Amino acid sequence: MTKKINILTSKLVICFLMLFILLGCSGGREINDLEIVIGMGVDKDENSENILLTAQVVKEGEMEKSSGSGGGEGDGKAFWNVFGTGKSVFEAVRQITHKTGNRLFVSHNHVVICGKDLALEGLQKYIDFFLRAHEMRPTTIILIAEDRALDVMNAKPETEKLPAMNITKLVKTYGFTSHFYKVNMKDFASCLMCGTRAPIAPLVGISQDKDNKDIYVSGMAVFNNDKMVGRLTEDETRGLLWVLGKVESGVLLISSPNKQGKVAFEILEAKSKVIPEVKDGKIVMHVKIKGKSSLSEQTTAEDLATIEAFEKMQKAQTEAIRQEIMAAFDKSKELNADIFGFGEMIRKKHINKWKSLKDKWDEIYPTIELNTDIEVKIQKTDLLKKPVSPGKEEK
Amino acid sequence: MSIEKGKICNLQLLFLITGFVQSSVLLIDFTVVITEHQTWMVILAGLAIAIPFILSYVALAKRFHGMNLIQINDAVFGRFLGKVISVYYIFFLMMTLSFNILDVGELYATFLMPDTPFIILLIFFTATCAYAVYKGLEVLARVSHLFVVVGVIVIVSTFLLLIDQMDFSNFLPLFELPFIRIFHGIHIMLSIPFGETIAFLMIMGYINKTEHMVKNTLIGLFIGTASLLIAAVRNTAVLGNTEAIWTSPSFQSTRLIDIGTVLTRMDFLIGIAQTILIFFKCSILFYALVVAVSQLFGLKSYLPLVLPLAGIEVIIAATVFQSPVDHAAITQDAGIIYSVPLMFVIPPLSLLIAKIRALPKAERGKGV
Amino acid sequence: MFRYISKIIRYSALKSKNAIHDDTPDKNNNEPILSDLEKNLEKIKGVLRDSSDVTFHEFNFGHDRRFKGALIFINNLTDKNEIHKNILQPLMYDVLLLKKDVNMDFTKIDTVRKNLISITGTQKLTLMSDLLDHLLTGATILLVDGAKEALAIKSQKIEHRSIEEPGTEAVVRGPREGFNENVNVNIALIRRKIKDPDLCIEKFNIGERSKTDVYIVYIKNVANPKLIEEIRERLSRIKTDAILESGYIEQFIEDAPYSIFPTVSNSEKPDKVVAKILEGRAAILVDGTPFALVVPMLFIESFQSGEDYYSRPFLASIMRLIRFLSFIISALGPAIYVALTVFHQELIPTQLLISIAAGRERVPFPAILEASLMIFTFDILREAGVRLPKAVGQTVGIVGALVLGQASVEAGLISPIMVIVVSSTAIASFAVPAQTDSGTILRYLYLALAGLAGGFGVIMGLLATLLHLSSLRSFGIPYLWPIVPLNFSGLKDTFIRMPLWTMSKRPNAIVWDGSDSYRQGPGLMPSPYKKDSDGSK
Amino acid sequence: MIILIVVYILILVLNVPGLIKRKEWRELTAFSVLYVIAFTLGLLYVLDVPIPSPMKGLQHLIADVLGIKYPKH
Repeated sequence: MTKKINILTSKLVICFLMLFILLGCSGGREINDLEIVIGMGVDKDENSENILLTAQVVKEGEMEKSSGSGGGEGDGKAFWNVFGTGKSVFEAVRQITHKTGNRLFVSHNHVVICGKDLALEGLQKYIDFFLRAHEMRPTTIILIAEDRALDVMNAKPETEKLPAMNITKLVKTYGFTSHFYKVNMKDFASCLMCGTRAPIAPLVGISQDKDNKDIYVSGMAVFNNDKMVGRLTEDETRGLLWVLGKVESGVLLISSPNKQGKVAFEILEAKSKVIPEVKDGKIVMHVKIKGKSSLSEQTTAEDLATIEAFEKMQKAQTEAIRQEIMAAFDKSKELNADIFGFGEMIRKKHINKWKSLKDKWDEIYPTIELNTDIEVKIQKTDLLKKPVSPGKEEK
Repeated sequence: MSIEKGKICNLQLLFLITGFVQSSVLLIDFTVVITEHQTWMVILAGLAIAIPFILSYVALAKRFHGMNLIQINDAVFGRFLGKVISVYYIFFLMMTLSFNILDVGELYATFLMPDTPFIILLIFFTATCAYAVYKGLEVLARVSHLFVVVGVIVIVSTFLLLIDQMDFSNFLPLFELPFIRIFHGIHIMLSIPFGETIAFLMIMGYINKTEHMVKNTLIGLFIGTASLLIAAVRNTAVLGNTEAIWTSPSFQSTRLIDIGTVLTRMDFLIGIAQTILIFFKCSILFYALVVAVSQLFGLKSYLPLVLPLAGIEVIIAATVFQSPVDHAAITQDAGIIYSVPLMFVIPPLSLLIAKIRALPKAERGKGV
Repeated sequence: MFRYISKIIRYSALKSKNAIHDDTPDKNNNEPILSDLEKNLEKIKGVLRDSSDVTFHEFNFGHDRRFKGALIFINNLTDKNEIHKNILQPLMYDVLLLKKDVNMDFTKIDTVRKNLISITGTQKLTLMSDLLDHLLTGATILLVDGAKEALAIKSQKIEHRSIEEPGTEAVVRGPREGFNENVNVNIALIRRKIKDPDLCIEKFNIGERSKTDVYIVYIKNVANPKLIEEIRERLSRIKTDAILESGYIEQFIEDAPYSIFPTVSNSEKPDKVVAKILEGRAAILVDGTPFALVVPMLFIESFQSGEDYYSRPFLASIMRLIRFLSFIISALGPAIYVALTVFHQELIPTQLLISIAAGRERVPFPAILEASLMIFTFDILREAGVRLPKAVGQTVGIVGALVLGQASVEAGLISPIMVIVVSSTAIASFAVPAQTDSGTILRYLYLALAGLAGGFGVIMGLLATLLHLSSLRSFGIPYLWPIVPLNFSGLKDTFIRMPLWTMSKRPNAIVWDGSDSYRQGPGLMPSPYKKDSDGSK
Repeated sequence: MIILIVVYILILVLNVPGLIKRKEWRELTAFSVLYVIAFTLGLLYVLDVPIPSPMKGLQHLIADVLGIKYPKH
């Protein structure tokens, strides 16, 4: 019996193999036929309702060439910006196939840059495609161009061969200064869905110096619902990040204890905790920040490695952070955009009270008070104990 | 005369049940839309409510040792009514199996390989299931622990890989949704992974020793549920309030994995792991279905029925729902309501009748 | 339908086999040996009339030369010196040393044997068929006029290689000796390692024409008697005309003839075979081949090497994991490459994708074709390399490497990444010699599946393979043991090799309950010094 | 279409001779019934004839006729 089954099954296997071959199905695409898109830009088309989609396609041959044979600058750009127009993003994407001949392969799309005019008008209708299409990554980074996305895509960076890769790298390393923040599609959608929280996205621009265009990222665009309403400066952004606990590192500049120069600290670590308090209609947010920093640079000759100096500097540091936070807070009140997500925090902690607050959140938000409790410890002075100064005896 | 000649041991039962429950990781998505961030509660509540019912299945299997569901129905409800109920069960098994096959199809058609024709995926998958059923229950039971290990590794590793993207405040506020939604969610939970264990009544009769059955069933359920729980927690913590908008939150959360620049887009690997798990579940269901049908016809061997039933299942899976939207809507509604008597009424009732009529003794000679 | 066709084929095969039997000239095989020497000789000469290498030597012996005798032997199988010195000389001359009045009756074959033959290993024969059997295996037959029996005297002289290091299964540490073609030497090699009265060596004679000696070697009380009974049963079922190599036996006794996985293992190394015998397995030695079969075979055996046990456990464990990995690579390498580059490009890191794409820019073929072409070429090279004489083989290797590696890339036929994939696959496939065959077949299979349905196809193929493997049994032992079904004590020697002193039990799937299932007692972990020992520190 | 027929002939070839040889008429009957159903369904699918979905019917029965359903959330 079992033997019979064995024979039967082996025949079965053969039959199914035949079946596979008969079906000869294929949903695959050869790698040669791919137009690998690594970045996309969305702009408003000049003269109509249409949008202008820029897709940055990698030219593999060029990529290899320069890495293989070293120099050979030539005109060889390693990327090709293809444009397409359409009433919706998807239409524009398919429009592009008229130029490429192949369908765009967007699985490796790392960034989406939205033009400013589009952001002012509202992004909701444009980001749907970027979340829905199965090839798209929800981790795609979203940025807002200071002017037009197209210009950013065209800038040719020096080290990286591809502008989009360059931008990705820039955004991913926001931690060096914490002057902007990485926002991906999913985060953006999450903020947008929340209703009360204001989405933010980093701003990208180009700086023209001499004949070279450089891409830079600084500050954040603030949205109210899906419309861009303003922008945070670099310090304001860091103020925001302090509250959210997303500061990774950065330079904190204060004036030295004797007011003669500046001392720069490197932020080593920062944690935050926000406790909302709702008391008879009045909302107070208690922000607690704990952090560590190290003395990284000083411009004065005084000896800072003393207990007194440390105390003074810690106070100054705290003050500097508070200023950053308050700047961000004031800006958000001014824009009436809940960039911190205070509303969410209240909802999570005080669901019952939230129900009454929810509908008039716009009116309530400017009345919120912020209470900060900041404690940043200076941990080390790096390699030097005393400053590099000639006159030690002066002291 | 029992159709299956192989015997399975208790430990294998544990793994079979674990794997069975675990493989519903993708299916908690039906619940997520309704219960959002409270899904984890729903899973636990579902388990708590399901345990007495599942124990009643076990009690039934112990009482009628060596018999399967169809035989039990015949014994308890008599020839005619028993047959009617058995047909009901067979319909249920057929539908459940086709839904699970469809789930794989949808998984691939929506996320992984949208360019490959849908029906071909279904055929591939069902053919492999048929091969597993050909090999018999014993082989399936013997490899069950490998499936469980794969499942646990995948679920735990995705959890760990996503841990830095998790925001546990997403679980707050603890109680927000109206009760009816929670109730609905619990019902879905009860039906989809837990109630479907009714299929084990086709298998439990072949366990060589009945002593530790209760213990092993419970442990199996707990491990399986723990996996579901980890997945639910992962989804909520990672996706937050967007959880309800995705076609498949479980899948979407794994798409967010981004470690370095290399460990990205892990979704395909996760998809594969899910496929393996669903394959396991489908094979069990398919086995139960084939044995049930051949028992109903009173056959000596179930092997001739495997391929025709596979053919039927493929077509049902391909045509039963027009789209995932249909699938979700009907599953959340009629899909879980029609099976209520099968899962929560008939087994306890049979147990009761069997107790009153002191059945297994009278019927054993016929059953074995 | 297939079944009917195969039945017809089977039937015709059976018929032709019967026809052979009908034609055999020695119908009168079972006739007894007569007392008349002339008639006997006539009969034997009749049977062996076309064999020119048979010598019939008739002579008279005894004091008065009144006894007539005949020696029959095959020239090249026997040692002439031996015959002259120990058979003919005693019979014809040493007999004269006996006193005349002793007057023995040399028509009784026993008397001849006991008094005159000075060789050990003689056997009395009464049947003609036995006589022929012994004659053809190299014995010298002594016929005496008046005796109804014949005497088979062992005087074989079989040329054989000396014991050398085998070409396969080379080791860095461990015994270098290998089996050779002479089964007696092989048994001696085993006997030398197990000096245990329980070591059983059962002899079988298989093959209607080849009459090959086949031995089952096992240890009583360690091997499961059911296993031995099963082997005996399967061996005695073989009815074929010749056994030329142990592979013949393997194909007649294996459990799953349709499976691509071997369920009988083989080895050329006595130490390896002995280790397996000590685990409760049985070895089957076949005359004429250095390859001994060992049953039952487990899948994990393919990944174990004798050296694992001779060297310390740490590196051995890593090596074993590497072997598992190489098997996976060898079966799946090209399939994964094709699935990734054709179906799941999103899984490849961006930079890598770009360089793969750049490498493939000039390649005109689809990836699946490219891969199969490359693997196919490699297999050709491998086959050619094995068959050719060594010196030419090297040339082929160099040419092949150039063709495969460089020229085809430069000509734009193959992408450089494909060369890497295929060559690493090829190398990996040799890391697990026992599964090289199945790995090669699986490679094509998975490649086809990957080309058709990408990762989904591969995963379905893997599942089917897993189910197939776990349904296999080798002589009653689940093939995937101890992974399927799970056995924790068996896992000690699976993915990693635990130190020898932890593995005090023999694999419990193989030994049976009543047997001596312990290799050693517990507490053998070495420690620097013992409290009670009075030795040096 | 052709593929479907080939596959079903294969199924037939795989199963029927064994059943006949072992004289399992009951099995053969069950097999034939299911086989015919499967083949018909397959044929209908290939010919693009709409196949009624049992779940749609159930939904109709339970929600509209019996009136058991969950409220929309």
